[in-house]
Amino acid sequence: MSQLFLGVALLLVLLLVGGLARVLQGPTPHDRLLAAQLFGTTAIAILLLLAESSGAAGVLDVALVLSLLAMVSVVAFISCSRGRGAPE
Amino acid sequence: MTLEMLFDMALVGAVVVAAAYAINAPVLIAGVFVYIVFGVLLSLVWVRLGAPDLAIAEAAIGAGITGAIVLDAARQMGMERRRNPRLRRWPGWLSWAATAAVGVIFAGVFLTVSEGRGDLPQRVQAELPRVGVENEVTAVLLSYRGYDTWFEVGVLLVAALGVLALRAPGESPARRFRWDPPAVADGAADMLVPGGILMAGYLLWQGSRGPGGAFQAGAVLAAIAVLLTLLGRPPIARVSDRARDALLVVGFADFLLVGLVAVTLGGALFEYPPAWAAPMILVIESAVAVSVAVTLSLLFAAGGAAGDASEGGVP
Amino acid sequence: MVAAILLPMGAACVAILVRGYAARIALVTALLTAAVSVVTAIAVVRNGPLEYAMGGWRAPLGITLRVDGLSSLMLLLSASVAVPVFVYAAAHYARARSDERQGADFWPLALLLWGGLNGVFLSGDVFNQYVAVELTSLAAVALVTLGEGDAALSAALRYLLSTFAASMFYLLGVGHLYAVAGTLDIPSLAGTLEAEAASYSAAALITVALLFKSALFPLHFWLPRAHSAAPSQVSALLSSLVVTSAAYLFLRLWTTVFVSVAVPVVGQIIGGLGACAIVWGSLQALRQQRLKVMIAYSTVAQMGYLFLVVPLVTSALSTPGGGALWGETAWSGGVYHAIAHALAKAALFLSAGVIVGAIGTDKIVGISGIARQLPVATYAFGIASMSLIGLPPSGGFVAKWMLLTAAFKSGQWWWAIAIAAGGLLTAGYVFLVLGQGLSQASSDRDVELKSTSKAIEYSAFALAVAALALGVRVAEPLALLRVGLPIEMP
Amino acid sequence: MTTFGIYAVGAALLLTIGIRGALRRKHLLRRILALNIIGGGAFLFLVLLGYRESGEAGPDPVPQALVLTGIVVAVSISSFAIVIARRLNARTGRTELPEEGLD
Amino acid sequence: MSPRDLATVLLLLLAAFFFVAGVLGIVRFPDTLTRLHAVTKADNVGLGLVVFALLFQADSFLAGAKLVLIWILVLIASATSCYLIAGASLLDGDEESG
Repeated sequence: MSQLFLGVALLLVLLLVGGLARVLQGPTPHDRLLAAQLFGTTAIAILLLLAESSGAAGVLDVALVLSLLAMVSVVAFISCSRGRGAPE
Repeated sequence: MTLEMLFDMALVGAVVVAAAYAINAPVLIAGVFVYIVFGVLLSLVWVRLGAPDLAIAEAAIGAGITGAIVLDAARQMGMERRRNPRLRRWPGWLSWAATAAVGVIFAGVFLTVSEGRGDLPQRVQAELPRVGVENEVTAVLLSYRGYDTWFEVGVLLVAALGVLALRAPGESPARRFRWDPPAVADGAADMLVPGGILMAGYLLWQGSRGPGGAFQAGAVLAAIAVLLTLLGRPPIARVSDRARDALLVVGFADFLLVGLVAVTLGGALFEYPPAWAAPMILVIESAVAVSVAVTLSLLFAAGGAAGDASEGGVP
Repeated sequence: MVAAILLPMGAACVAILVRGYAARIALVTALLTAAVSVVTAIAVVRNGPLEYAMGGWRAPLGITLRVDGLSSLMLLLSASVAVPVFVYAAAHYARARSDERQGADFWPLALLLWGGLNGVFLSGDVFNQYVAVELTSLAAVALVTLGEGDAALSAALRYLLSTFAASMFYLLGVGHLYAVAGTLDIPSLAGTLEAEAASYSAAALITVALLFKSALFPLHFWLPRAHSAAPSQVSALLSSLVVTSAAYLFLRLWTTVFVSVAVPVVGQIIGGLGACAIVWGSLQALRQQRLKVMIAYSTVAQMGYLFLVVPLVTSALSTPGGGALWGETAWSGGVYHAIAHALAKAALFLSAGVIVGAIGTDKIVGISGIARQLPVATYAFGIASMSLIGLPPSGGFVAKWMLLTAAFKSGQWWWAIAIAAGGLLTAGYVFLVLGQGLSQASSDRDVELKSTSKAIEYSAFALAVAALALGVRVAEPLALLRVGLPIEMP
Repeated sequence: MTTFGIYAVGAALLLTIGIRGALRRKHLLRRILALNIIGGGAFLFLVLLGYRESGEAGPDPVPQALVLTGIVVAVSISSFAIVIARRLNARTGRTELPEEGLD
Repeated sequence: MSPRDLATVLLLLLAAFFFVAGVLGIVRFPDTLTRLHAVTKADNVGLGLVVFALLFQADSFLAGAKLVLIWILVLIASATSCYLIAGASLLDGDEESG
């Protein structure tokens, strides 16, 4: 069973590398952002699988932190280009 | 070749490819996105290598704070499409040869290193009952090498003071992002804020037994603060300058005070008596988490300068 | 001795909370810390090297602080530079109303810097040294940003990036040490390093990192900008203490941890870089038209002398009897030079600060006739220069004389050429300044001098006198230095 | 090749990529990213020291604690560097450090 | 193989399919909005399936609760992000610069 988890995790890592192409090609920043967002989810999935296959404590907490903060980068990008961070 | 190894190779490959692209991507913003992915991948590596404490820290700092800082900086410092200029001191082949040589030397040396020597891990474990925490990493950070960690909190304090010193006269270090975030984003943030605070509390409490601790908790709090800042409601603007200074310094000062209390109890500096060690460490960790959170969110919030050159120039 | 770290650090916390009283807090702390340093030195002379196990955990589990003669001298040095610099800064910020806010930012950072420096000097653990060095470096960069204008910003950034790279190399080197020895404690490391790839790699990485931080030629590129763009009181701290602390670590580690992997060729190369630094730095100083840039380049040159110690000591270690003949002389000469230079350099930057503050420019041509108007500052500049050149009876003279003796005794006469050439070139650039200053006031200065205060002028003077006194009272510092000599000379 | 070996080579590659990038790139942000990647390589090497191939003994916590400290130091330095770089950029429009001469 | 394990295997294979589809979509689809569509499928469904697959293996209530919580958090993040990206993308009219 743990081999299956690892196998799927391996597949996800490979998908991630393949998907980097979209980050690099763009063409708009939003495409890159979208791809980065997908990688966040993929990484969470990998973590869940690793947690199950290794049985190590704390791995789920890593996934929890990542999922909690998953939208920060997206909001950062959108608001940095829209909101302009004007000083007080 | 086992499946484990294939997975490790793929993961290392992904990390290396991401690192190379982060620096060399033709478009700056693409490199920055790949850099954020690099951070996430590194936290996967820490998990694989049995270091969940680091993985949590990396995830919280990378996804929450560094990501926002570099994206914001990239927005200001140009998202140019032209090939970025490089230094051309050496001819191409020579620089590649030098690069290859450096790589081979590093790899060669690293491969001669066997798994750790010495009996330090055993000693760490043997003395654990006297430390008052079960998580070995926390024990090293706050008890055995607590003095280092105190200095490290000092490093964060210096960074915060440096950023504060940079501001122009009369300028508030916290800026506001002026835009109308869609209600969806505000709503999501409203759900995440209590979630983040709970998570930080959990990590802080958990840190004495399992993966977690002051830095992780502080980083999660800071990430939530960054999110709110991005949505135009910077938490740091809510406190007075004095209160902010107090929050920045509380970790460093409290660490020192608890260390001195240990002296009055008859020990050396930072020598917590076994009976009191657990609560003392928790007191330190709570204060440190607060300072880490305020410092990191300040490092983000203070990024945009007055008289921002690109103000209004970028869509 | 732990108080030498705790006092400045604790005071920094208080100074952040009550910024209005920061200067007073800092001055009181400075005096207390200086007293602690003196007490520590006395204890070291009486009882030999001291140890303190932090957290009650003995090495290798915990971190042990150690103070021997060398550390104790360094503590004294940091105190004797910091006290006058703090007096200068306090007087400066009290007068210059425009700099009021800068003052509020200066004090906590300066106190943290001092605490970090003392942390470096007292630490007996390679990783703890790393954290302490990072604390000082970051505080130093933050202090540089207090300088004026874009030049200070870009200088600080260049400094920060260099120190960032150095920091990562250092950490990697520490990792190598842990890999080969399984401990981070310096005495335990000292005996265990074997001739294997990772040991050499550790030595190389840490060496490069420390050469970056101590600005040895050709890794000095960040220094002249950073040290000249900072406010003078900051330049004084940086140029005298911060670079010296990195060089201190270098000498400390090479004479303990890396002795077993030290190769004579490497010693010669580092000595060669030191010689290049002396010549190149002095030539650059000679070319400069701005006073503070000139003094900063002079730091590049003077750091070179410290690294001449390396070939002399390594050769002594591999020659039976060499230690007694020249090894110890070279060692003490190097340390003496570090101290004499630190005092003199702080004096130079402070007197430059007085002059620049009074005439409003730091162009060397602009200072003509300054001797009459600012006699104390000019004297301070002149006395400090004497030590820098190595004229008797200054501390610089004693140091250079010891280095020369060691060079001849070891048969490595070529280092003597560098030492002599450096002295001549130094004389060249300081006389350019002094000549200008002593010349008749030209009529082109119609601007009235801004008034300056006694405390400001005399703090520079005190430092210069200290550099001079080091040449008169030689026995005591050398005796202190000999307590717990880190190296066993054959 | 062992697991240790795979990650050791990875650490070496990260260091090499980072050093090359830091030396060849001039854009300040890229330079800061490159330095962080050097840091990643150094951290990876240290964590690897604590890794135990056999599952009996847990990993060595000491290098992990050192790396956590290292991460905090690196984050402090690089975010401070970015703040300075942005100030510089806002005031002068530069995205690079001036090449030669004292500014 | 127990029925629980069988369910896990099947769900995981299905999840893998969705992730492959998501990445293929983001690499091959012609414009931002269609790519967005692909990503949301992988995000929500792919991860959801992984979570369900692992729920069959979870040995404690806490672990199971964490899994579900992670999924919910990702759903929130994904919905918000996609909304923001879609909005920004429409506003900018897919221009190529930044």
